[in-house]
Amino acid sequence: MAILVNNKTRVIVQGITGTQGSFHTKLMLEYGTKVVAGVTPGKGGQETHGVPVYDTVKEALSEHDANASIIFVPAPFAKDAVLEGINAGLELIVVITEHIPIKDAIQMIEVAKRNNVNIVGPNTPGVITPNECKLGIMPGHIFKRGEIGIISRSGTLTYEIASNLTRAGFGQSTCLGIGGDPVIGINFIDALQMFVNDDETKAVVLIGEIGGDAEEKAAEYIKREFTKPVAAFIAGRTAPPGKRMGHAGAIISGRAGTAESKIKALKRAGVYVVEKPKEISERLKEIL
Amino acid sequence: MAILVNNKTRVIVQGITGTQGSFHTKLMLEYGTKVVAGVTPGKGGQETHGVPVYDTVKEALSEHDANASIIFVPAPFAKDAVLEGINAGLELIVVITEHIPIKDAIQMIEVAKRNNVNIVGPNTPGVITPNECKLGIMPGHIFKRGEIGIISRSGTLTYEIASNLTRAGFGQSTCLGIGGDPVIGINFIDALQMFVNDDETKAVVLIGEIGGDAEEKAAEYIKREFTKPVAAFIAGRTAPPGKRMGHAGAIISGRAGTAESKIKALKRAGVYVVEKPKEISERLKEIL
Amino acid sequence: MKLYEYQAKEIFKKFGISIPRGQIADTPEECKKIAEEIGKPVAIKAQVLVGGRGKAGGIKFAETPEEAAEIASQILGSQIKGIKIEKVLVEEKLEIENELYFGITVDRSARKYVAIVSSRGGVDIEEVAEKYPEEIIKHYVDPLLGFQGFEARDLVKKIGLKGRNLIIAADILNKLWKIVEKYDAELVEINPLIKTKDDKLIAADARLIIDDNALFRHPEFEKTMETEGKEFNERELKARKEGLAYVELDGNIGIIGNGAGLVMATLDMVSLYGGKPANFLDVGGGADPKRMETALEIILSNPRVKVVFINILGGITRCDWMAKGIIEARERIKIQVPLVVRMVGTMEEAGRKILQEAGIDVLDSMEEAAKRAVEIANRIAGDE
Amino acid sequence: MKLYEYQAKEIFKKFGISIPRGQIADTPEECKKIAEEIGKPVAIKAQVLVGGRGKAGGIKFAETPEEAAEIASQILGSQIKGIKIEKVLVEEKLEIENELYFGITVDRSARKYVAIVSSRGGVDIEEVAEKYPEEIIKHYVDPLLGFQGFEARDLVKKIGLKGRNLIIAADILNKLWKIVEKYDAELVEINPLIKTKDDKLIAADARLIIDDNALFRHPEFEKTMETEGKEFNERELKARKEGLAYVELDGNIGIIGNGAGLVMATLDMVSLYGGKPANFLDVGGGADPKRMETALEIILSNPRVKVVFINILGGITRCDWMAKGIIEARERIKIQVPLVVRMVGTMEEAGRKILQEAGIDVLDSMEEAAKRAVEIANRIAGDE
Repeated sequence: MAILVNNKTRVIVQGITGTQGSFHTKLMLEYGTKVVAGVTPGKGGQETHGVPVYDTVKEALSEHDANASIIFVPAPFAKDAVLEGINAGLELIVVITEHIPIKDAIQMIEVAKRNNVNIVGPNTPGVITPNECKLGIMPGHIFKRGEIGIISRSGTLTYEIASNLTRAGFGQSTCLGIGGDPVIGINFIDALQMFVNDDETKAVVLIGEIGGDAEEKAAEYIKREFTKPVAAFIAGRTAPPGKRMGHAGAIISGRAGTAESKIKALKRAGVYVVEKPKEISERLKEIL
Repeated sequence: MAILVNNKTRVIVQGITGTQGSFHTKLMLEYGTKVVAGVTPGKGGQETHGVPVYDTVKEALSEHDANASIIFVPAPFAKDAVLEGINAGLELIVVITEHIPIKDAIQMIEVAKRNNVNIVGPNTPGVITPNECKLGIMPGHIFKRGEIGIISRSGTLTYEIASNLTRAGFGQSTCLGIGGDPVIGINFIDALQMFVNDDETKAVVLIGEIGGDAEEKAAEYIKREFTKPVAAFIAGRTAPPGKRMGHAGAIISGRAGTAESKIKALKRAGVYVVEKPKEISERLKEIL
Repeated sequence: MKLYEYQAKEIFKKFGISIPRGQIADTPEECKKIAEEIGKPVAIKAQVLVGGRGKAGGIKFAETPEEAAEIASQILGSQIKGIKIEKVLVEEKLEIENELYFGITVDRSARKYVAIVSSRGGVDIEEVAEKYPEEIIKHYVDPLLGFQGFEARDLVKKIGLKGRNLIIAADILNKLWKIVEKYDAELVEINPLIKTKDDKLIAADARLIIDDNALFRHPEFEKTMETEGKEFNERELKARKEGLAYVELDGNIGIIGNGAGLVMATLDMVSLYGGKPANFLDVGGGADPKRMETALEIILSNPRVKVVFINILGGITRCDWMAKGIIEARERIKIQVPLVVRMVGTMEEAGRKILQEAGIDVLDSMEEAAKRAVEIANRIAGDE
Repeated sequence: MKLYEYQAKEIFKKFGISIPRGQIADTPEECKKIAEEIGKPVAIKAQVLVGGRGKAGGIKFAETPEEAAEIASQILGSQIKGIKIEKVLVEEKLEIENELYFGITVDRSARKYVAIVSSRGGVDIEEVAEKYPEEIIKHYVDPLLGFQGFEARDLVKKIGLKGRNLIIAADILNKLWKIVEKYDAELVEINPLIKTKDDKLIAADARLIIDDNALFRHPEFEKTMETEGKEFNERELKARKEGLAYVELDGNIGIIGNGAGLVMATLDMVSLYGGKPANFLDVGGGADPKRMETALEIILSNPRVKVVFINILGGITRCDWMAKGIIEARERIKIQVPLVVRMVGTMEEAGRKILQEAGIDVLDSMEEAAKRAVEIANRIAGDE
């Protein structure tokens, strides 16, 4: 089953002719993702790795059947691209783009919500359901299909943990990067709710980091109603307050957003919080 | 029956402590309108003609049961007042204020629509259901209860025609000024649709003027499905193109918005269009 | 408030919309100098706010600076629809491949702004809408979200723009929206938007009308309002200053009333009985005596006015106040022309009494009064 | 980007929010002059971007101009949390009746801006939120409609404002929203908003943080970015210029990694094994050799760094490129300290080969590598 993407996901790449867009279109195609069309305004009529390019999403959809898009459009134009995808009737939009202004993020996520469109990101590596669909920029080979759902605010740290899991024999149902920005579409709770209904997923790995209170909110939710086992790693225990640690969202503001607070909340909710990334698989062995 | 207002209408006056607001609160009270509260920010705790004044609509509604408001707030603050009324849950808002920027009008009317709130105006004399409720600034004594519905873009010209009707023995079910601005809430068609369902109303008088195509659109609607007799007067047959005739909405732009076009369309829809205001009652005598 | 082409183009330029190279001139010499600087054939365009400038000979082309000066000397000081031309815009003549129409305005029925593009630019867009409705592409702007880039691209794609020009054209349309938003425009229009032979998109003309009701939040237009004043005569300027709605016409019956619809109907009645209104003047609701006095003063400063017809229907307006204003005006400015007064409604009796004591007859019916005013005007005109 | 108090207040003033009379000074003499002009007791406030200025002695009061100069000479040049004070703001001392809190920021969970007011201003608002949650009044701003006047009035009414001050306070809150909208602020805050004894509302302090990601649409802050630079050391400035996420810490193990989460985790592992990271540095996704070279250069210009731990997990980042960058940096800048490299993922083999040929060991596990780096650092520290 998995969540969000599967072998029925048919993808439009928005910003397909850019360096990143083109490069990852190739990798997604190689992984087996059904990339049916690309969009770059002004480049309609071209092809990128055999994928036809259109000027607008509407036009692409008039020629191809698609239900999702992935966005590689530069930050100043990303909101426009997301709104275009929503307006054209897509169901899922993965926003890879980093550095989108927070005001734009707030607006595009609000419009998505009003139109029942799922937004992943911004500033996310994307989402992958191994062997079915890779809608993102993660290295596909480190994932293996299985029973663990992963939800993460981070990119590379997710690969670290996912490859650990894979090596330890734990495959993944779906691995979802929710994005490193302060304001994102699908958050921990939304993703947990999806995994609840996914019978394939037996346990969930939650990878958090400093900043905000998404982990604390997730902990409340888990405590209240999430029934599957959850293991977690929180990055940034040694981060100083007031400094952005790479991600726009990774900042301790005053006394809020510390790793301690998150770890405490998660532990209180019965989540298995580990100190080292590699311990996740060890812990899962004990649980499952 | 009548439309929009009746003896169950309970009114908040927004901008009650201003010259106009205070003056017309008195006149509305004298007419018998149930004015239950007034609002002027910063003047909460005062009284105007015995009506208690509050700082906010929300506060007024926490103390009084009301379903409508009338707005005398100056143009720069009128949109804010309308949004406040919508937000507080009123069902009908009559916007007397003139000179509201068109951008503000567009936004407040859109928000009203999304919240199923009826807006009358802006730049309207308001609405009156004789003997029940006067929610406006029209002179109450010229109206008499009866079977004629009036819909008008004008103020004084409506009084002219209404007093003619009254003198000729034709009372009114409801008389509605839709407002002289280009962008208004309830328009001719909306009002006609209300009169269709009002058994008390046997015929409708439509008072139009140059500018826009609301009369042409109304004509299409009447031709298509309006079953009661309609008499009409269109002001501005001698108005030159390109000049605003008092009302912000009364302007012939290029070749659009002429009285000829409106008269032609209405006649084609079977409406009895008269040349002189006083002929309306003569015509109604023939019809009814 | 209408902006002149050159003023609108300054704003376009600030927003990054390409306009032709050029400058404003008010003498033939300046015009020549600008043409020399441009160094190629130029267009010389009369700056007026009335429409139909092209047909009225307000746009001409010159091959040389000398010819430009020659043409400027013809245009400057001449009149278009009664308005004296004081400035011309001198611009490089463009090599036209085709002409598009881009505009954003308010759609009353939809209660929204509407963006309009057409592949048939350079002509009257209303004519295009009638003859080739399928070539008018419209998009209603979401009042809360505004106009988005992708919506502009969807639109310009429909009129066949491709490649780089698709992006540039969409960008121009989005910029027009930004102008609407920033300046509370009720109309912004490029007609034509020219595609040049070397494939550039340039706004050859520019129209921009600011919502008068929103001027309070745009102090930046205070200076523009002064230049706009040049299109008005003294009476119109005074009325604007006093906040009276006044429109001058070419007849001889001065008209004052309260309420825009009533005054329009009054004009119509006068015309119906064969008279010619000299003006539209609405004193508005709840006017005081002073206001009526000012109204009369403005009307009577028009030498064409032979009779004044005052039509008051008292609602929030008090008849006695209006009567008082009439008497005061008569005393102060020594009214020489006959007055026809129709007055009913609030404080009617008091008003009548004031006027009758001053020897002024008051009528009940606006139709009767209109008829009377026309009769008097015709008699005086006959006498003259 | 954080603005200094005096910069934020300039913006507040432009938007019509009342601020205390005052001026910025960078010498005691200037400070004295300003105090003389103000002609009453003054507050002297160190301009720093770090929090807790008051507790650190950065705000003092002076009764006379002489005292003001005296205090300024103490504050100017002193340090707060390691930052040298170069400017003080000299302002009239206000007669406080009570202190309020007004702010607008982003609520991540709600995915909306949130306006917050409290009758308990002048103290840490987070502390108020913990101790007196009922005295924190919040309102989420509709992302499409924005923040309306009536919403501001509803809010300020809840903290007991009445009469004229209700309108003024609501207006201040609406202006904070306009600042958020206009400048893409992620935080705008008045703490405290002071109600003076003569019943005026004055913004005694001002905080304003602009969303870094939105700076591309705010060229007006270019100059401000320069002044902000003063809070950074050379290495931090260079990293910002190069677009590298770099945060300096006080340890001795230099750290480079790819991906914010991975680098944070790397820091955590180093700490876990008893080491002290000297910095956070994320080369980002898909970095080229040059980028790694620059990263090493920045890290190694920090004299505290005794060992460098490079943690690369190749996804879109290529291990061979990273290896190349390391080698090139080593050759160019003559690296004196030991390198611990962990490298797995894309092009791992090629990367390993490059490094091993250059005599650099490569590890598989980040935990192992962290442990090794700590051991080396401790050994060197022990030797010194």
